[in-house]
Amino acid sequence: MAKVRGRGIAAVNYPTGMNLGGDPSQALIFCQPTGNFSVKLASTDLGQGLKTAIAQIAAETLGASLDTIIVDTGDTDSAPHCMGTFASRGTHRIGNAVIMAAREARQALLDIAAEELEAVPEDLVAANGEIYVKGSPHRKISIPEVAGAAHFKYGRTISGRGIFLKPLSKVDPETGACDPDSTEAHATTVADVEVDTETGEVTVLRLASAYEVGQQVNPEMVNGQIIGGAVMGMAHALMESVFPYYPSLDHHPGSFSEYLIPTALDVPEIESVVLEYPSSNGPYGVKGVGEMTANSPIPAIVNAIYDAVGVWITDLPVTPEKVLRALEEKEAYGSAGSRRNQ
Amino acid sequence: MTTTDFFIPCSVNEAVDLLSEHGEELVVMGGGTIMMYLVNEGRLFPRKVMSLRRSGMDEVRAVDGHVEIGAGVTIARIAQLDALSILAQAARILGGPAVRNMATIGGNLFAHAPYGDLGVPLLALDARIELRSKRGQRTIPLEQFFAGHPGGEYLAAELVTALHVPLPQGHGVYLKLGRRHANTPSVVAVAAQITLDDNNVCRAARIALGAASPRPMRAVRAEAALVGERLDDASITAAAEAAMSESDPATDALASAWYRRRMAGLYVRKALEQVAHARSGAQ
Amino acid sequence: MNTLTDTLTVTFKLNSKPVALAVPPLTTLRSALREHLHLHATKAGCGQGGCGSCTVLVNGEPTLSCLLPVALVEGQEVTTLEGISSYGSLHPLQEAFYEHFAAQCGYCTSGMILTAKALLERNPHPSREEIAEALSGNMCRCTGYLPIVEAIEDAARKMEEGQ
Amino acid sequence: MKQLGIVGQSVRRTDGIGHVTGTTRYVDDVFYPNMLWLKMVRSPVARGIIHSVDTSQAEAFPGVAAVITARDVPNNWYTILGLIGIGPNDEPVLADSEVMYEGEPICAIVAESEEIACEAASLVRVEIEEQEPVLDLEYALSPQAPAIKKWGNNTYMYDGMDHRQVRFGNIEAAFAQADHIIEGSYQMSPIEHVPMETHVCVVNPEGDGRLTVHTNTQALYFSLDNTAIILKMPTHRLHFIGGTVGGGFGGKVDVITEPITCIAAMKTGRAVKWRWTREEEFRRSSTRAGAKIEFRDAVMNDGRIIGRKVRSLQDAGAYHRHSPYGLQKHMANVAGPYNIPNVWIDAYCVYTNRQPASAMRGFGVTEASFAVEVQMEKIARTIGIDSWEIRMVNAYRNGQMRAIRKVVEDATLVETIKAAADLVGYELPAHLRAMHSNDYTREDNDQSHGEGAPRHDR
Repeated sequence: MAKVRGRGIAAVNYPTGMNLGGDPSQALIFCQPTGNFSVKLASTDLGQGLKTAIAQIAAETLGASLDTIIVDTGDTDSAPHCMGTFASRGTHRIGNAVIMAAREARQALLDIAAEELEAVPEDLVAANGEIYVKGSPHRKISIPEVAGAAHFKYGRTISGRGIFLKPLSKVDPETGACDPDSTEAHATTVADVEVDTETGEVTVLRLASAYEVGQQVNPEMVNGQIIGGAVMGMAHALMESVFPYYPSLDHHPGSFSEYLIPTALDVPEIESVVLEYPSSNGPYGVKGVGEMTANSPIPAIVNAIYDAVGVWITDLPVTPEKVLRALEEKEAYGSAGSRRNQ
Repeated sequence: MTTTDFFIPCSVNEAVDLLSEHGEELVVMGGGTIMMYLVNEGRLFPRKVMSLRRSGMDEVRAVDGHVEIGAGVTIARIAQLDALSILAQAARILGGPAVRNMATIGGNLFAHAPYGDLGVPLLALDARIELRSKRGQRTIPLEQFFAGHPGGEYLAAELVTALHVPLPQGHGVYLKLGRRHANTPSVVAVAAQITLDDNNVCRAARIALGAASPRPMRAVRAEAALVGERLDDASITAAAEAAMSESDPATDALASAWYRRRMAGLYVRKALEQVAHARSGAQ
Repeated sequence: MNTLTDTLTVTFKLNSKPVALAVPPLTTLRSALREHLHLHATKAGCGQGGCGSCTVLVNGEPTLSCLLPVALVEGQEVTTLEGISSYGSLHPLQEAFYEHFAAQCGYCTSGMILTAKALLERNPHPSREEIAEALSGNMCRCTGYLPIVEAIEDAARKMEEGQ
Repeated sequence: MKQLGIVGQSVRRTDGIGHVTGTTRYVDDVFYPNMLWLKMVRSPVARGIIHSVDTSQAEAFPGVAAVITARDVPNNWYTILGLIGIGPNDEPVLADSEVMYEGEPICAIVAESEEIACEAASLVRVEIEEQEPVLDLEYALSPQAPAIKKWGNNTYMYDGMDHRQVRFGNIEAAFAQADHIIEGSYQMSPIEHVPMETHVCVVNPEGDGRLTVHTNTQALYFSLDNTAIILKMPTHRLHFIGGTVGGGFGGKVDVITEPITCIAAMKTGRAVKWRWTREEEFRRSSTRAGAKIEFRDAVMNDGRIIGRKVRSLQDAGAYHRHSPYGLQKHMANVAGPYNIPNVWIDAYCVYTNRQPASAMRGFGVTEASFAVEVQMEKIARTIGIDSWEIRMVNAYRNGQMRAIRKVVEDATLVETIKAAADLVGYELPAHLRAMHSNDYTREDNDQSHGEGAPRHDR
């Protein structure tokens, strides 16, 4: 009986935004008479928390308090175009569109506030639902007061339109030259595994990762992507296949007991650190994080298996059977490579 | 609606009458975890269904030297039967908690590999299965039930009503290999019930394998390799090799036949080493 | 004995209130809740008993409502997520799931919370291992489970302090 | 930079209370009175010619409201990527003459309940002459394989070429100069997204002639536009509602439920719901592509990779879906986040007779990162250099030119490597610790080009 431990690392990049561009998203913002802002989008929240992130970006740009931001999304009759939620583009593209719309709305807000405060708009600051004169914070007016005045005294709108588009580019068919991203996020994962040399089972003990994702909008939601992605990556590495005997179609799984994903008991120790190097073109320096987190654990685990038992399993998923066969082959024919017992 | 009749008999007699009246048209469900899946996926369209949930087969009784378990007893309750430790162990790691609350021991005997784990410890415990029909009641060894189903010994007009499990002698071990840490079908499951004399010689051995053939099976050649021998490395190796050679597993989405056969041998070895270890610890 | 043809009537206690409904014979508890009673917290994730999204409590025990014909809950007590708190308030488990970002897409959440509720009633101080074991029939593809396990730990602590 | 307020704060999710109380409304929670249910009849074989589809028994089954076949689809093509210039159309909405994968939709049953729809679907008789499926990627590329695509081969055609390519520097010169040539081959089988919520679509025909379409698509307007093309319907008649999805992971961008559900609603004049079963989700919905990726690397004794040649095959399955797009993203990333002066990549989008692949979290890059990073480790182990060092020596730096001719801007790979080493308590040697992503000077890079390599204008 032998359980052998090993460590592997992997360092990856991930592009933000739809490959080659050409993927616009729009946002409309209007202020209600009571000072709430309705953010109109046709975007989709898949569970990653887009609605929350967008509300934060809108509140930040408008200087409004978060609870006055109403993100109304998901209806083509009431909101302008959004290309969709994929390609780590949501927060980047929609966030940029929202900033543009929110700036326009904020300008309208400041223009009216300036008249009410008898100041010039350039001297005003909007923060936490209030507008005040730079240097004299006592000269202030609340956003609901400005909104009321805009509607009932001046007859003016407080609204904004925003769009973000990275123009469509082409691939040069001869050289492959292309512009395939808006920015790049990065990650390095260290995987510690234990390999049972009798059964070929691989247990992931720990996934420790460093991510660089630009400015985080909501660190807990980033963390949610990190943990969820780590577990999905581990499952890709060790468990999952639509065709277990690929390329054969045989034994095509159709249920949760044939196609296994991890249960709560299969989750390893997960640790992470997040670095923030704001991107030049993301909203407040954002980069996309959702997709990348599932990627680095996969090669890190495969490399850790090599570190443990000296076999390369280069055909995913790494089933116990593949490990056992590789170990037997190594035993029979010998093979180069280090082996570390712990 | 495609299902016209849903019978919920309140006694075994009623259930037996319904079965005899409607014959093969009647789909019988225990906990429903096998049948309702097929209905929901649009693969089974039963006209007539009978649930045994209220038919009173949910008692566990100790009767001179053995335990009688109603076919409708849930897996969750089986998990608490400390007197039948290998059966309880198998129940504790079968499916997830909600499945264990619903699925019954009787229904589990109809689940094919890589499911149907309870048959494995039941075979090792030499359980008998109680069958009822209009013609009366009889019990047959569980092995015979597995060998004969469908048709053969087990008749369509018969209802599985209970399991009769002798109180175990000697050392029992249940081990299961899956593809994840919980809620997993079996790559292979092994149950062993071994009686050793004072000289560490094996006086009786019952070894059963799960997912090593379409239905739970006894590893009779592995048993034969042990009985009359001292439980040592040589006899354990012989038993493990015998188990490998007599198993006839299938390839499925979780594991290949090659791997299952290898693991059947390894897990028989592990089980017997545990017996040897427990024995040396006890001495 | 009940012989039921075409539609059957079933009465049971749902979230502490008696309810009666007439449904086609093999209607599952899940369909009864979602399509007939329009309680939508209980989700249809697989219909196979594999994902746990449809978990409800029957007499306090986690049960897969997709596999249970509603006729079989006659006279029993069914609890859904709608039944564990009143409008405007949160059960400590709901509070903890909210605080710990334990719901991402939210589709598994109802089953997770009800499974956890049954666990804490049986075992008010579960270890992380025991929590994870209790959740082993409830699949989640978004969170990686750790926020859920942490939320349940936290709720257990708070429920004890509240007592 | 300006101090941020609410951005950067871990505020609670705005949809959190809805999720924990079960009041968040998903598409499956939409019910209309008198709503019908849809069930799809699918191909039992992976490849074959359809001789006949007999729906008479299903139509006669009590409770069936409509049966929909290819004849009912106004423009019977999935046009998904037609909108961004990817063509020609290759996938019918409902198969009428041939089937290309097991589970391909053939006809839809619309009935009073899900149960009735399921049973009626089982009564449809489809006569198919089975053909040998093409499954293996290398076989699909070989001259022996039957061409399963109308244009005569089994790959997507890019600008008249059967692959996408990168040509950067002089790869042969790099191999000539290399101290080591290290090869590796990596394979990944298809993977399912497994969101807890399966595909669901509910369509209600409104009195004004419009259709209200509730869908868990990841892209509402994209789905609307494609549905209009398939229905040959002016876009103003479609009203798409969604935005709240029970997990996507890229699996819900295929416009695979909306057109048929719309047709069912128009044909019956009633609301229709189509909810995929879990088995359909596993066996019929699109997957992450299978892949085979081969590397041949020119490596120097000090660990510098001076040349990388890649041959990559992506298994698109039976139809385009989003694969031809994803392959380009793959091509752009498959050399890895490393500064390699001579790169040669041939990447093929290959068709086989399995359920179509499409987008999934990490589209085109997950398999690239896997292959690249195992190959990096293999290089380190082969030439006897430290695993951290091999990556840090080669990691791309800001200002360098990537093989796809884009200057690196936001590189932080070196920083994440250093942070990961800190996290696990691994002490990097001083020369590695001193590295950072802005330590590149132009001269360094020029020297690393292979002999005879063309200089790139930066």
